[in-house]
Amino acid sequence: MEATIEKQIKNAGDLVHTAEESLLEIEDLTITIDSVKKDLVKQIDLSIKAGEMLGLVGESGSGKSLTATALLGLLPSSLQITGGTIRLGNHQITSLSEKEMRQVRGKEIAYVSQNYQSFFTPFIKIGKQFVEVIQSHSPTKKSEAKKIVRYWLNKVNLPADRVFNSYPFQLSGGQLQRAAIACAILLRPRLIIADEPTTALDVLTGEKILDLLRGLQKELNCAILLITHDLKHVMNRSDEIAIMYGGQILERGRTCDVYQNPAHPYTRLLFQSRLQLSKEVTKELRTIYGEPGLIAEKGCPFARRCPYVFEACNEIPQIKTVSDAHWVACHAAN
Amino acid sequence: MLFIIRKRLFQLFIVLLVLSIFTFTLMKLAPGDPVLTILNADEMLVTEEDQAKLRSDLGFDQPLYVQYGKWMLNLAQLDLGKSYMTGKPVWDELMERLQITIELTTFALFIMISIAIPLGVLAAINAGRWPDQVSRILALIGASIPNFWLGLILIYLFTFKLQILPSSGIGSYSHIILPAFTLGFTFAVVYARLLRAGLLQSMSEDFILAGRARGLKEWRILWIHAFRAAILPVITVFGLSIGSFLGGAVVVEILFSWPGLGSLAVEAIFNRDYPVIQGYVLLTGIFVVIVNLLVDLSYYVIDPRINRKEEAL
Amino acid sequence: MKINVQMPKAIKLGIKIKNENHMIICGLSFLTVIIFITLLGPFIVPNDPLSANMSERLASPSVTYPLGTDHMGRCIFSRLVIGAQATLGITGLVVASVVMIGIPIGLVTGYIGGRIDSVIMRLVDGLLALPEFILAITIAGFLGPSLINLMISIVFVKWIGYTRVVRGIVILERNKDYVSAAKVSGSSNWKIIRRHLLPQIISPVLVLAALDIGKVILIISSLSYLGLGAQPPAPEWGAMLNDGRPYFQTVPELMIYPGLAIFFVVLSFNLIGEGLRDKLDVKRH
Amino acid sequence: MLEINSITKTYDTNPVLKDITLSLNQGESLGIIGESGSGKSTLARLILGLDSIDEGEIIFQGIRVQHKRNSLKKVRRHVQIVFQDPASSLNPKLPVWKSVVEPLENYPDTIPLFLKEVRNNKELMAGMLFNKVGLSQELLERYPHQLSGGQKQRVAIARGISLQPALLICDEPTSSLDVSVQAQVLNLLKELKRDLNMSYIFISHDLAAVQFMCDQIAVLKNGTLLDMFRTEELFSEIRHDYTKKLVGLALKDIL
Repeated sequence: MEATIEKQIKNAGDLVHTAEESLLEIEDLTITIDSVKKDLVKQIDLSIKAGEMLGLVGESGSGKSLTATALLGLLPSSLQITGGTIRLGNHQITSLSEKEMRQVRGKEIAYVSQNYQSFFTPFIKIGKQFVEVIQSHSPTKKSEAKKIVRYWLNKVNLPADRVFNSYPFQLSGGQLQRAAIACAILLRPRLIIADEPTTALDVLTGEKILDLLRGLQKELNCAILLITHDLKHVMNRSDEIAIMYGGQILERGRTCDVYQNPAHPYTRLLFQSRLQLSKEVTKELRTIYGEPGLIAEKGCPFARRCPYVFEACNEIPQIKTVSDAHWVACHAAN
Repeated sequence: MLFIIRKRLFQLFIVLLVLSIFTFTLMKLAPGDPVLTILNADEMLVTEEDQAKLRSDLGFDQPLYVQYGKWMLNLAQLDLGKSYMTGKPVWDELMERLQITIELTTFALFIMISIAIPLGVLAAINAGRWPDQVSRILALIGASIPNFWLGLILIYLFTFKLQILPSSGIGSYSHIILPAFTLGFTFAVVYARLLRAGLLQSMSEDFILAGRARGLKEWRILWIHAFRAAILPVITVFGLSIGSFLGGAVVVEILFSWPGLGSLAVEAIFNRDYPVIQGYVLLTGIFVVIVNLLVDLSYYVIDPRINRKEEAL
Repeated sequence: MKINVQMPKAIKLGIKIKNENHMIICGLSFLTVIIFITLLGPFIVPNDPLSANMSERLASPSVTYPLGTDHMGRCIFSRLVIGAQATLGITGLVVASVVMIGIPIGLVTGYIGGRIDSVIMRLVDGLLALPEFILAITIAGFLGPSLINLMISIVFVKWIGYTRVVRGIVILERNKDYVSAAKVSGSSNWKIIRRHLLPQIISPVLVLAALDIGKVILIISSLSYLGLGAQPPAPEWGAMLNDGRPYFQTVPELMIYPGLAIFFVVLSFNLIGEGLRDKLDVKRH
Repeated sequence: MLEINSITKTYDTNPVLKDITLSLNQGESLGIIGESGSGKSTLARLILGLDSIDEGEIIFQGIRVQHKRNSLKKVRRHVQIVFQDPASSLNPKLPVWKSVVEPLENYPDTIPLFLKEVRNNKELMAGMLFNKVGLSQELLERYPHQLSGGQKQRVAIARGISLQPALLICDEPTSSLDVSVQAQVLNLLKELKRDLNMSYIFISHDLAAVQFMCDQIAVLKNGTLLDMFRTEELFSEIRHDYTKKLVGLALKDIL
C-alpha cells in the first residue's frame, strides 16, 4: 500500500517537474528534398511534456508524417534535416549516430502506424517479433522475454497465449492494432508516435483503440504524439494540438484554447467545414477553397486558399502569442 | 497444401498427355522409315521380309490409336522401348545419363546461388550506387551472351591460354568447374537482379519501417524480415525458367563433352533414335513439373499466409 | 547497410529517368546501326558469303577480306552481314506471330473467365512445362533440322507466356472500379476490352516482346550451334560458330566475331527492353 | 421506384447480405450506414447488376435487375454510380473527358435536358458536364494522375450525372478525400440532387454525412438490416441499440 502511494507521489513529482521542461523539444526543424532543394517541412517548433498527448493535425501533404519519421531518425536518404534540432530527454536526436539512434528507437520512442495490416512482418509469429524487440535492446532470456510479452498482451486486453502464437494475418484489425500498441509499450518508452492509428479501422473499433492508448498513457506516464487528419480524433483526448499545413505549423496550443478561440483562418475553417451530427440539419456546409495540394511557395503556405489573404501573406508570418501557451502564425490574427 | 499437390499432379497428367501425343505424332510425321534406320544401324543387308518382320515386331502395321495405346501402356510401366542405336532399354539409358546431368546441374545451381544472393543483396543495399550498376551491367551481359559462346571463351582462357582447367570430359572437380560456371553464371546474374528488385520492394513495405521503428538491428531487418518476402518472386521465376536451365544444360553438355542427358538427346537426334528422344522429352517434362511442385511447396515454408489465401479460393 | 525507401514519387523519377533513357537510347542506336547494315547487306558485302576459296582459307584480315576468311576460305565479314538477315528476320516473324496469338487469347480468357478460362489455363499450365529449347530440339530431332521447324517450335511454346501475362493483367484490371464504371456506363464487353483493357497491356507486352527478341535470337543461335537450326552452308551466326569450333585454338577470330555479333544484337534488345520496363514501370511477371 | 426484396448474397461460403428488403420512392434519398464488411457496397453492386443475386430480387421502375443484357442496359440508363476511390474508378490511360462522356456514347438516344444543345458534340458535352461539377475546362484533356483527389471525384460525379439518371448511387464518395475537400463534394452532390431532381442511395460510415444528404437511413451490420427510419427520427428513443451507439459516438464529437 505504501509503495503504491509512494509511486503516486513520485509520479506527481514527475508531472510537476515536466510541466516546466518538456520531454520532446523540436526547434526550427527543416526537412529538405536533397535533389531539388525543396523544403517539405519548414522551421517547425513543437514540444510535448511527459504524460501529455499532442495532436498533430494536417491534411495530406502537410508534412505531419514526415515529421514523425524524422523523430524516429528514419528519413529516406533523399530527404535531409537541413536545420533545427530534435531533443528527447537528454538525447539530441539530430546528432546521434545511427547505432545510438537504433537504441533509442523502440526503447525510448515507439511507433504505431496507420497500416495495422503491415505493422508486423507477415510471415513471423507475433510473439516471436515481440521477443525479438526485447532481445534487440537488452540481452534477455527467451523465457523471461516471453513473460514480459504476455504481461503486455494481457494489458491491452488480448488473449495472450493465442496472439503470441498467431501470425499477423490471423488477427482482426482491432486485435492487430492492440498488438501493435502492446509492442510499442513493451519497453516502457517515453514517447509514443501514433501515426493515424485509427484511420484504417471502423469507427467503433478506432474509438476503443484511442481510449486504450489514452489509458495506457496515463498509467505509464509517457508522452504521445498523435498524428491525424481528423480533428475529431484529437479534440477530446489530446492536451495540446498543433495544426500543420504545407510543412509549417500554423497554430498550436492547449486543445481547449485552440477550440474556443481558433486564431488561424485555416483552423477556424476546419472547424466550420466539419460535418457534425445535429438536431438541425445544415442546408449547406462551409467550405475551404481549393485542395490541400495548393500550397503557396512563398510566405504563408495557406495563402492561396485563405479567404482573408492580403499582401503581407507573401512573407512568412511571425509567430504570435494568442494567449498563454497558444501560438499562431498568421498576419491577419491579432 | 493438398490443393497444390493436386493441382501439380493434374498438371503432370496434362504434361504427360500433351507430350506423349506430341512426340507420338511427331514420330509418325517424321520423314524416313525408322525400320530402315534400325536395320541400317545393324549394318545388315536389308530385305523386304526383314523389313516387314521388324515392322510387325514393332507394331507399326497396326492403326495409329492402337499403337498409341500400347505405347502408353508400356509407358505406364516405365517401358519406353529400346534404343534403335544401342538396343538397350531407353529407361535404363536415361537413368544412367540423368545422374551425370544432375551432378552438373546441382553444381551449377550451387554456383548460381552463391553468386546471385551476395550480388543481389549487395546491389539492393547499394541501390543506385556503383555495386548496383555493376550488377546491372553483369545482368545485361548475362542475359545477352550466348552461353555456348561464354563457354568457348572460358575454354580458350582457362584451357588453352592458362592451361589450368580441362575443357572436356568428366571425372574430377576440375572438370566440373567450367561447365557448371558457364551454365550457372548467365542465370545467376539475372537472378541477382530479381533478388535486388524483390528486396527493394520488400524493404519499402510498411512492416520494415515498423521494424526499424522498434529498433531492430539492420542485419535482422534485411535477412530475417525483408529477405523472405524478397526470395518468393525469385523462386517463382526459377520454377518458370527451369526449362531454360535444362535447355542450357544441353548446350553446355555438348560444348564440354559432358555425357549427360543433353548429349544423349543430341546424339539421338542425329541418329534419328526416336524412342530415346521421346524418353528424353517425357523425362524433362516430368522433371519440370516436379521442380515446380517443390517451388510451390517452398511457398508454404516461406509464407504462412498462402495457406489462408488458398482456403479462400 | 540501410536501404532507403519511401522517396516521394517525383524525386524517384528524377533520378531514374536519366538512367532508363540512356539504356533505351543506347539500345536503339546499336539497333539502328545493325538494322541499317542488315538492310544494306547485299550492297555492301565485299564478297559472296557462300563462295568458298580453299586457297585463301583461314586468311588474316585484308582489304579484300575485312575480317579474314574461314576454314573454307569464305569472307567472314560478308557472312556476318548476310547472316544478320536470317537471324533478325526469323526472330521478328516469331515474336510477331507470338504476340498475335498470345494477346487475343489472354484478353478473352482473362475477361470472360469461368470455364473456358480454366480449361485453357490448365492446358497452358501443362504446355508451360515444356521448355521451348527442348521442344525445339525435339521438333528438330523428329522433323529434321531446319529454320522453319525451329520457328514453329518456338512459336508453339512462346505464345503461352504472352497469354499468361495478358490474362494476369486483365484479371487484375477487370475487378477495378473503372471497369465496373464502364459497365455501368452501358459499354459492351467488346468496347470494354478494346477501350479499357487493351491499353493496359500494351506496355507490358512491349517490354516482354523486346526482351523476348533477345531470348529468341539466343535460342536460334544455340540450336544452330548444335547443328539443329540453320544448315550449312547458310551463313547463320550460330552455325558459323559451330563451323569454327575445330579451329578456334589456333584462329579464335572465327568464334569471336559471330559471338560478338550475337551478343551485341541481343544486348541492344535487352537494353531497350530493360529501359522500357523501368520507364513504363512494368512489374516483372 | 426501387424495390429490393429479400436479397441474399454469399461470397464463397460467407454470407455478405442476409435477407435485405428495402424500397425507395421517386425523388427520395436513402442513406445506408455501416462499417466495413457490413455489405453496404455489395448492395450497391447488386442494384447495378455488377454482381449476381443469390436469392431475392431487385426491381427498378418495373424492370427486374438480372444478368441479362437488355435488362441491365435499361436499368443502367437510369441508375449510375460514384465510387469511393476516384483514383481507381477512372481509367488511368484515358483523358478524363472521355471517361465522362462514355455513358452518353452508349446511350445515343438519351438527351439530358442540360445537354440538349450540345448533344451531338462529345467535347462540348464534356465541357458542360465539367461546368456542372465545378471543374475548369482546362482539365478536360488531363489524365487522372494529373488531377487532385477532389478533382478526380468531381470527374467521376460528372460521369455519374451525365445521363441525368433517376438514381445515383454514391458509395462512400468522400471517404478517400481530405477533410477540407469533403465538404465541397458533399455540397456539390446536394446541389446536383436538387438541380437534376435525382434520388440518391448514399452509402457511408459517417452518420453526419448521411444525415446531411438523405431523407431515409438504413443501418446495416454484418449483412443484416438492423434499422430503417426517416432521417428526422434519428434521435428517437425507439432506435436500435446499435444505431444509438453510433449516434452517441457521433454526438461525442460535437465539442
